[in-house]
Amino acid sequence: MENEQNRLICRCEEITLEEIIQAIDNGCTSLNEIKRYTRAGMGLCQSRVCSRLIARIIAEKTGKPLDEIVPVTARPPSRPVRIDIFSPRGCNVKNS
Amino acid sequence: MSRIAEHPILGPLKPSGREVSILVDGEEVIAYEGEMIAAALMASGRRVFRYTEKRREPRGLYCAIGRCTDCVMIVNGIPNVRTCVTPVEPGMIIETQRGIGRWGGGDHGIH
Amino acid sequence: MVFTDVAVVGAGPAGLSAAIECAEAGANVILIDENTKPGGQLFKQIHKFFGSREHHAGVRGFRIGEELLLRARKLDIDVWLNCEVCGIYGGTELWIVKNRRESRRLKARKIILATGATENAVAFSGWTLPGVMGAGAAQTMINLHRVIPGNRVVMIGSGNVGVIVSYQLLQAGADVIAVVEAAPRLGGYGVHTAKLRRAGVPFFTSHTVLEARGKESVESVVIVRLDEYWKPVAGTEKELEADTVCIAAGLTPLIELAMLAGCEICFIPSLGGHVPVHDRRMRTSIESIYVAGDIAGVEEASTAMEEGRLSGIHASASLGLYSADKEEELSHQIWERLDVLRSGPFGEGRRKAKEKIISMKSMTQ
Amino acid sequence: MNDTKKKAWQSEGVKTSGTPTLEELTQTPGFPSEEFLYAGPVAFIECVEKIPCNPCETACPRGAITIGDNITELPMLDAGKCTGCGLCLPSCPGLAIYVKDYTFEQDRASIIFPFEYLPLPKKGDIVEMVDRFGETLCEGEILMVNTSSRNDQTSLIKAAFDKRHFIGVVSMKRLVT
Repeated sequence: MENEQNRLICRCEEITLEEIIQAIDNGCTSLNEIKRYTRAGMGLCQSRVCSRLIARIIAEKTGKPLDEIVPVTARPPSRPVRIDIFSPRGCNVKNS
Repeated sequence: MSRIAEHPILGPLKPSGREVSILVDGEEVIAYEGEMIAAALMASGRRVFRYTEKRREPRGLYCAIGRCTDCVMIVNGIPNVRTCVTPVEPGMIIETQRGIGRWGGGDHGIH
Repeated sequence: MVFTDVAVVGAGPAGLSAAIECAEAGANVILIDENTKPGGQLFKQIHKFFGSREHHAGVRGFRIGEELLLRARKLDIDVWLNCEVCGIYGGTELWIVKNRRESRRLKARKIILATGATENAVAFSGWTLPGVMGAGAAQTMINLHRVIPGNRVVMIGSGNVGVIVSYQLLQAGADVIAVVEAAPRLGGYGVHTAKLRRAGVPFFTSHTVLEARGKESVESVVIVRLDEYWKPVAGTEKELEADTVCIAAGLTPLIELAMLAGCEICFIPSLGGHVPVHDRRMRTSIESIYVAGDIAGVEEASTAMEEGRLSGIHASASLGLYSADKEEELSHQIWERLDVLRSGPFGEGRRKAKEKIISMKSMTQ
Repeated sequence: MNDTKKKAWQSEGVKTSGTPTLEELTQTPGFPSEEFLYAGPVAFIECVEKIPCNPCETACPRGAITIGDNITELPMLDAGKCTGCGLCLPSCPGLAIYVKDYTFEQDRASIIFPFEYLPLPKKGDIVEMVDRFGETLCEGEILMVNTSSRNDQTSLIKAAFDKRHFIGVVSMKRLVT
């Protein structure tokens, strides 16, 4: 069995339990902070898969109640889009 | 990992479109036009869709509805295409994605 | 920029029902969905629904979906498919990306968010191996795409999703070799668990998956017994030969768009976590935005459809399409049905949780 | 059923083993009372948890099943009115009803049960009859396979089996292709 600490929590950015715990030990107590500190939740899925797992780890480690661990700040685009969508020609670019 | 030809509730398989040929890592795979790429790949027995950037670990289908982005592959030269929500088109060229993938496809030598 | 009376985001059971109500009330409605087909997760529900006979009980989920689509077509509802809502501004404007390459703007007097929920994960060792997937993912594969995702399946979670998908995996021709439940008691309806049990599927209560093993994909699964503190008991590990692990650990409401819009949220564990605060009319803290279905608290398709109708009726009434009396009459009928669906040992908790949300809304106003 | 198994069946319940115990069943108002159990064809409604559901009530043309206005109540069977016609079987979304007849033959009882797997058995086939745990108890002879479209893909299967296993048998083992 792989090392427990080496277990992945964030699938997209490949962030381990150990890295999340380290972030908490270094003072992170929110999903936003963990995201910025470790990149967990910053990948393509935008924390849809791991945010709940990380919230539980924060709660366990810090005693912070789950209701106070709010989801990461939502920002547009709320779905992964291609960067050319922002170019003035964006809507004309054909799928190459 | 095979197609469900007969189903007790849904009846016989009604393909989403005509049989077409796609190229998966250079091998011909017969798929139905309009079905999701991930379905065609799993029906052909393929479960590994990509290898991750850091750990170089295999990944495959996880959520099947376009949310988790774990099933991304290089499709017609475009990396990070969610195969579970992208329909098959005839002649599609699909490649196992390594790491963050490369535009234009092809192996970029991390494996 | 396109203008409409009501924009409904998400064409699942709640969104479809909401759009139908709006159209029947005479509103211009645009129904938006990111998928290539409408229906959300309803078309993979191939079992017969519970409920009262007058309201679809005994009818298979996908047939209810077909019926809703037919009604939507008859009402000539404008359905925008392949459209991802990427932003929401000022409570009335949507930024939509169509076919992943075309930006569109849509301004609606009212917006109904029916974005559904997403499956929760369990991060055991090896959970990123191909072959480990959400139970809903397996259900999508077998019932929509008609492909078996694996031949020997270990199901994590005995709630209704876990047991229903297990049964449907058997129907698809796969073997479910174990249903593993961390709690000491099974979560799903007894009639569902009994169906599995008489088909020879064993249940392991107070057990969890410790590890999925395999090189390129799952080859075996190690399960372990949990003590009363939910800690693994050393020496109770069992290695099962399996090629697939399905995770049915509950759902979390997809509230991003509500958060983007600035809707107030609250935390209700029994409804899946953070949900937008809403009133009996399904209206959020932002006057022009309504919610319906799993985004407003994870329940079932049958309640989602009723909530969708509720949001549609009230959004239409707020546009002046119904008199106050008519609005109240229609709303009352739906609430009666919702109260029935939220009764009994399984539903009572959800009814109370819903009341809690609604009381929050009235306090903030 | 061997002794350990029997014990397990008696000590566990629907919330732990997945299937109700005989005690849970006999306390359920849909389970025929002793008086009607062996008296002829009768419905067994193994609905032991209050869930909001009532299609079985109106499915019965003789009014033998009562739930009432509060649809969360358990279905109550008036076994005296039940003829064992089986019309309630496909109406149950939980597939929790079957009809058994202890008086079918001298040595054999019969059962009609809902079945939603492929392949289906054919009339005359010999199959394995199973108990609530999926364990094979005895052989069964298929007497009828009803795939009426009215039942929306829930097939009804009638089989005859050794009446010594009357209480235990609830279904048949799935067939493999």
